[in-house]
Amino acid sequence: MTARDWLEEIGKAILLTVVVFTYLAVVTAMLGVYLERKISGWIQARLGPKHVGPQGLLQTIADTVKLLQKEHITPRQADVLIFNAAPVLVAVAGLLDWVVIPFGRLGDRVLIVRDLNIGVLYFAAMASLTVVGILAGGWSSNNKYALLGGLRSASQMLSYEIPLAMGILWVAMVAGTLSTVGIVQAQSINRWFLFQAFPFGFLAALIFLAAATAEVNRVPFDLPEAESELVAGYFAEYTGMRFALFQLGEYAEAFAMAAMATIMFLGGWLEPSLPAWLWLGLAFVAVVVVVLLIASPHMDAVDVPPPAPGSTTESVLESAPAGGPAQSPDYRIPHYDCTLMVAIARSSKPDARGPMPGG
Amino acid sequence: MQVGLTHYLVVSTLLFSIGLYGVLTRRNAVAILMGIELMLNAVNINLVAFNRYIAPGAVGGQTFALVIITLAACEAAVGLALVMAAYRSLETIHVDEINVMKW
Amino acid sequence: MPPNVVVDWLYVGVFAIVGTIMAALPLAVVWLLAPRADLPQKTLTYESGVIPFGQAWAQFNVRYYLFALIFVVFDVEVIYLYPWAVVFRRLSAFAFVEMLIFVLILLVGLAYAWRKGALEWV
Amino acid sequence: MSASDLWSIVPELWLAGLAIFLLLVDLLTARKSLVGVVAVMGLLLSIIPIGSLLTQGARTVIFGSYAVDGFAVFFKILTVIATALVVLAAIDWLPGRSQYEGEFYALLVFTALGLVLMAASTDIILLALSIEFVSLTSYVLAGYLKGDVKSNEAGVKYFLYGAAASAVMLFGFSILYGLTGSTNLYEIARRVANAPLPALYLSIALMLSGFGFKISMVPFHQWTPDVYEGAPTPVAAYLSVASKAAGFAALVRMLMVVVDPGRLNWILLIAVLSAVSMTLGNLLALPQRNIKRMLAYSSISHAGFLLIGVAAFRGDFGTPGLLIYLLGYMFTQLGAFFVAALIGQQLGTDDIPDYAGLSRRAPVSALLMAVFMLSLTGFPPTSVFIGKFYVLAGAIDNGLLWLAIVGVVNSVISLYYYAGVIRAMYVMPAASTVPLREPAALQVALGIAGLGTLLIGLYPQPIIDLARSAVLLLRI
Amino acid sequence: MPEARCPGGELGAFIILSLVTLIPAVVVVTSGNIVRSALSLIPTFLGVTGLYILLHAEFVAGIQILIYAGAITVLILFVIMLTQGGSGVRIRQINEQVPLGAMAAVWLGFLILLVVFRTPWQIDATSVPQYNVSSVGTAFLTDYMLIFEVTSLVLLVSLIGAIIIARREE
Amino acid sequence: MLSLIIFLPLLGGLIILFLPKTSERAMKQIALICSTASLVFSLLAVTQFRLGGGMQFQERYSWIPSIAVNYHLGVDGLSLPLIVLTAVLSVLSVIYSWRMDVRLKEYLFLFLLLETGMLGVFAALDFFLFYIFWEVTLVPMYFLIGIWGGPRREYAAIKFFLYTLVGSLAMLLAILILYFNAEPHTFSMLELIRQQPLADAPLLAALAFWGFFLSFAIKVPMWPFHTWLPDAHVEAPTAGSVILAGILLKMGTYGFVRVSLPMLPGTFKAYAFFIAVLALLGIVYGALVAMAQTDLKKLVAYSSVNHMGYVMLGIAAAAGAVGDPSKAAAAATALNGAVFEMIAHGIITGGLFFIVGVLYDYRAHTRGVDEFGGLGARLPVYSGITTLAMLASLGLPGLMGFVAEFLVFLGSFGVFPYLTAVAVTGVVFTAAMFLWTIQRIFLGPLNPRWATLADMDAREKLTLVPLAVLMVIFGLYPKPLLDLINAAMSGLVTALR
Repeated sequence: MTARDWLEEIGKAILLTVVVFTYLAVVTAMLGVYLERKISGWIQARLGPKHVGPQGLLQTIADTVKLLQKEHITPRQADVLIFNAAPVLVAVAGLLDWVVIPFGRLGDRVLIVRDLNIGVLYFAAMASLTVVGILAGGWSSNNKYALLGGLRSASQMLSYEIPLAMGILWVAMVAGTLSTVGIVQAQSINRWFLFQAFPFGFLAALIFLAAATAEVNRVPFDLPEAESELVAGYFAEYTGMRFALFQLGEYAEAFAMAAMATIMFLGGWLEPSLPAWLWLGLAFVAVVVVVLLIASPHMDAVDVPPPAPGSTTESVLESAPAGGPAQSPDYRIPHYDCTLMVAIARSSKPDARGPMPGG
Repeated sequence: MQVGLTHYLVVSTLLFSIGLYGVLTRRNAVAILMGIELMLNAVNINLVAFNRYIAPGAVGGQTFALVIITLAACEAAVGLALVMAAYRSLETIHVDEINVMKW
Repeated sequence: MPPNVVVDWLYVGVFAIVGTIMAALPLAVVWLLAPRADLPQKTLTYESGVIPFGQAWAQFNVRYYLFALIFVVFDVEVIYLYPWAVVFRRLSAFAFVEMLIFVLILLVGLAYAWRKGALEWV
Repeated sequence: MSASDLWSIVPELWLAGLAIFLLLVDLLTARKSLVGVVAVMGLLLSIIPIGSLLTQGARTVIFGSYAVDGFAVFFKILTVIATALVVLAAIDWLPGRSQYEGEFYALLVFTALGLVLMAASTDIILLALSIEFVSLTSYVLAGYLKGDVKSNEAGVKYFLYGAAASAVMLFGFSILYGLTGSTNLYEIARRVANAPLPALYLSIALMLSGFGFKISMVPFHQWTPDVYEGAPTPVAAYLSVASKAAGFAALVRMLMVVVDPGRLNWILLIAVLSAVSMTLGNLLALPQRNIKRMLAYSSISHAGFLLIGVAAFRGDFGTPGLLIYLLGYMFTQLGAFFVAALIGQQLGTDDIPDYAGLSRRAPVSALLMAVFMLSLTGFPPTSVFIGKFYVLAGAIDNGLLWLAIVGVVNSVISLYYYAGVIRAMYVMPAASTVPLREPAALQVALGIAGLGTLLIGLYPQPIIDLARSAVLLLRI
Repeated sequence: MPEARCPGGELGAFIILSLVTLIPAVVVVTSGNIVRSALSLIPTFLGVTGLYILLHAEFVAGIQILIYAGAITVLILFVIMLTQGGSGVRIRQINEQVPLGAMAAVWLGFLILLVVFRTPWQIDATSVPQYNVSSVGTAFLTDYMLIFEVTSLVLLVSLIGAIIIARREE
Repeated sequence: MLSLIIFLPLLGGLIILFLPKTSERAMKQIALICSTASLVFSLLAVTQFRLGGGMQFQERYSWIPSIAVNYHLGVDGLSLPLIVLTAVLSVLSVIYSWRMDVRLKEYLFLFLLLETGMLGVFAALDFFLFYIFWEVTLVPMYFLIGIWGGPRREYAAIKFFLYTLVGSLAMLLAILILYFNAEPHTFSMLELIRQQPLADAPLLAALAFWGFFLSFAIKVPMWPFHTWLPDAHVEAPTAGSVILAGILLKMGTYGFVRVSLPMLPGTFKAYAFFIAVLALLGIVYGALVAMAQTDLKKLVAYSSVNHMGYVMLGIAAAAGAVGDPSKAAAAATALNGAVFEMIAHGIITGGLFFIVGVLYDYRAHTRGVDEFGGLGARLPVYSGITTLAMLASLGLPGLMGFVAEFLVFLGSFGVFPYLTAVAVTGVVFTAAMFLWTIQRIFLGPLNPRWATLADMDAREKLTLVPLAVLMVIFGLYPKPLLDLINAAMSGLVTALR
């Protein structure tokens, strides 16, 4: 290869990065958020977003624009550098997951950024990087709830990383390779790994899914974020775009997990009866639904009217009883302001808190 | 200019020295451990580089590197447990304050 | 082994660098665009509206450490499983027995951790 | 890899199985002393497979990564005996101090396994792994008493020193690998013959930090006093004999197999380190009041003596002397530590002045302690005398007369502080005359240690034969 | 297909990765903030990963991220956060022997460098590297099987030992 | 036979160790029986000893074959008298110690262990064994001084211990040098004498010689290595002092005669004059310092330095005559004198320490020479024996000391005439010192403090009278003893000629 070829490769890589990043930002995050809200609203007999655009389709875009304008509140005594780096790290880790995921097939070519030799190992490694970002974010906020949330999230993610790896390993074992493309191709020779060596295939898939769900802090594994107790966990202090980056990373990872499940257990793009892209898409959406929505964070939500516009912090300050929360050993907030807090947490999650110019 | 074995060895040596400096000058037990991790990384660079340039036909160096990574993890687990235990009774993780017995 | 290992990873590197830039960009934009009002309350640590007390860095349960530690050990175990998973079909049943012993030994550790209650979530 | 390979490592398999079995027993039973008893019995049973190896020829097994030779067998025997004695002592010592009694014995057996592996590894990866294996269990054992700040401190310090030393050592290993492109010791030995000297020197020097740490050789000795003082007494005893012995085993194997002294003269290096260790250890031991600390410094000095055996490797005296010394020292040092454990348990103090009048309060222990102290000084007819005799003979045989003289001078210096213990026990008036309880298992361990000390001193021929056969088999 | 070679590119990548490795490493050992030190380990480890890639050791690279960046650093962060180090307060992190330590480190580094440059390394340019995950796996299951099994014992004792030491008794 | 002599005391000691603490009487009886049995057997050996038969009663068993160590015992005219002397003094010491009540069990055990060690040193013909017995004597002596000694016992004990350990380890190195230069490697003393392994290696020979010299000279003690002696003697309990002066010091001179002289004759000859000068200094210094002492025990101790000087002078003279047939007769005489002096000093000084003990331990509790006076009338038996012993010590003709000193001077005059001439003047100092002492203690007005002192009781007499009798017998008729010694010494001198 000549230097020119190298430059070409680099150019291609940059291009692909932009494409994937945009795809993640637009499709997974925005669409995901929209769908999540809409479907959980439907499940809970609510309407969900509906004002902005047709059927509220543009709600997420509006939210993004809003988030872009939001003031970045950096808490007192927070470690600014780390405070900013943490969401970036999480987002980039989510992005890097997508390097090894084959999107489908175009003629003879597999649509994939790069088919790494150690594909699934790489995938697991990237997933483990997120933990650092979460810990860093939780710590740098200089907030004990954020720190505790970070520790809890991290602990949970660590705990489920091993089962996740076990699921991956089972597949690697059956396929005899770590490459994602190789895994898909192995399924063309055999069957879907879901049905391989019944019931181990099912078992592995189940373990993988459960672990993946936990890995991205979804219900019923949302304990660490414990909105009702820990005020949204490690990103309690995050506002605006930084918050959005965390969300982006989380969604990117969640979708990557779903894609990985499809690739490993459902034969990827290799369903003979349907066009590859269609099959891949359908299977993928099915898994996404399983991961994100059936076990949606809004399952247990009580519908609380949104608070009046204005600084939530200030309004709470006024209504809070004097004195701090009692120091209970497990750092739970005493019950008296629980309802209020749930309300704040709810409202602050999609909207973030802080002044909202123009409502 | 080709990238050769010596390049890697230089980097590893520098990393090793940096780690050693950390080990020698830090007073926080965890920070000392970090220095040690840097030193171990330097060793691993050495091993992998030697494997690549001296004995590319086998995987001895890589295997050694994997074992060292394993050992580093075990060391971290055990060592940090000891640090935590010491912290519980002495309320410090600074080695110059962990001196009930005279040094 | 394909010759393009480096090229493969070049993509990963570019992804990391460009991704970082793209992720950091909005932060910079926001820093330029977003309103700033220095209200002292705003930079106050957010504790459900209650005025923060004490230091944030209170020490938490050592149980977290136990989780992390068990994780590390088993994570290391997993790295030995990856190469095994790839080659075990090509090797004889002996490889399987070897891995069985390997895993069984670690299961003893797991049993131990479980008996000592190190696996219980708070 | 064949079935006979598997037979050759039956002792190791047995130890591994025993340790795991102990863990399981511990999980199932509430009577923790039972675990200890099982451990002792299992260790003693392991002598059978180890003994069966004695008759076999020297060879390497499992793709050349593991040696089965007299040298390895010798250290297997030593390790197993030391471990059994320490477990026996701990049965009486540990209860009430830690909640994790059963695990203690299991960890000791694991350590024994690591030591055995260390002495027999012929692959630098396996060597590094087993050294680290031993280190990890030792760190844990040193910091075992969680409520005790001294033990905490011992654990942390041991860990930090140990981890740093092993990192440096591993760097040395990596250079060795780079020079030869192999991890097998014999392969390395073949290829290192025309390796450039400076790199070889560097590699050896860096590796010495790891081995030096294990054998507490100056200048890698700083951890010794604190760890010995802080660690649970049986653990300190164990570290001072078994860990040291395995360190020497690895050092000797590495130096003798890999580096031809004709090409790289490490003899002088080792000799100088030996002299410095002896002298410094002794001088620092002089002002000590705490018995464990004193024994720690004295163990540094003994490391120096043992190094004479490494430096004087030519002829029939140096290396066998090292082995004999190690075995004799094992009994004596273990005995001394056991007495310290007993007194520490009964009186709650490790200070030598508090030993006053011990000859009246615990006559048997005091007598044995006196024997141990005299043995450590090198008085005949005790085990350490035979060892010292041998290494000094080796030094003279190798033309290292100056080193022998340094050794002799240090022996005299050491008498001063060893006699201090005897003086306290026999000469100083007792603060109280209440007889001390001398618990059974500890007494048995103590008795065996005393018996070993004297028997080796009086009739060393079997040990000498064993050591000689061990050395003859070393170079395949 | 011949190996991809672009000396300039490789050198550039090497330099970048070296800097990514070494500069944060300096931060690790000098920062007054212990958490920053710990987080600076991440780029160092990633840089080392990059070097492994340049050396064609993909599997080791993956493990490097998984274990060093994903596990060991997390463990270190946990401990820092669970102990006083988490306070982020800038307290003196260095002891009195900075000049001594610097001298020792520089001296040893210089010595090693000297040796590195003086030694005619026996470079084997003929063999083509053939390692990937499966060669490592095969090595572990055959030549290095004893090491493989001992590793599991090492992991076991670390697990048990660390639990014993870290566990808080009720 | 020899093993029996050596190990009977140890056997008794071990039995005592396992007796209950309360049965003190039984312990004493066992100690007495064992040491007496040892004495009886040694006398039996004397009766069976054939003059001129070389090494006799040899026992030789393989012990550590891989380094050619044997359990090898044997006696000749040099060691046999010393063994008998050891046995005699030990029995007497046990008798003397009958009243001991402090930590009796340990005392008797250590005492008997000490006896075994000393007997072993004199009987061992294998260097390894020799070294072990040599070291074994150190430990009990340390304890005897350290536990039952005087006020500064700890200091004295550790000083003794350290000094002698330096010596013995130096000896160990010297032994090893000899061992490695012998072909085949051997520890057998007889074999080494026969081989003369270092005859062609002067440097190594010198090293070995000085190693042995350091060891023996400290033990003797020669000036300037004597400083441990006064402390040890003064602080040791009476029986300890007796054994120390009577026998332990002889181990040093025995070593010179048994080891240095036959094994390294050339080297010894080269340094003989120097050593003779040291011996001379010891003679003069010992006498002068003794004169200045007011402490009776110290006085006797320094007189030992003086007397051992005579012994060393004799040995050095013999060494100086090596290789010179014309001086062989003188050498033999000197050696005979030296060995005879060893025996004589053992009996006389042993007796003197008992004498001091009798006064100090059970009566006056002070040793200040000036505090006494006029005791002669008050304690007639005591005074008589004391005077006899002191006269013997200063070399009054007709008593044992005279024979010894005379032979030494006679022999060494033939080799080092000038030195000997000076040494003879030392006798004058010695005489002056003892006479003055006798005068101060027994003559003059009686100090009223001592008006109630009782004379010696039966047990004390039993201790001292045999010694007094021996002094006289061998003073008047030294021939049997001299023949015994001469048989060995002339053989030695012949070999060295």
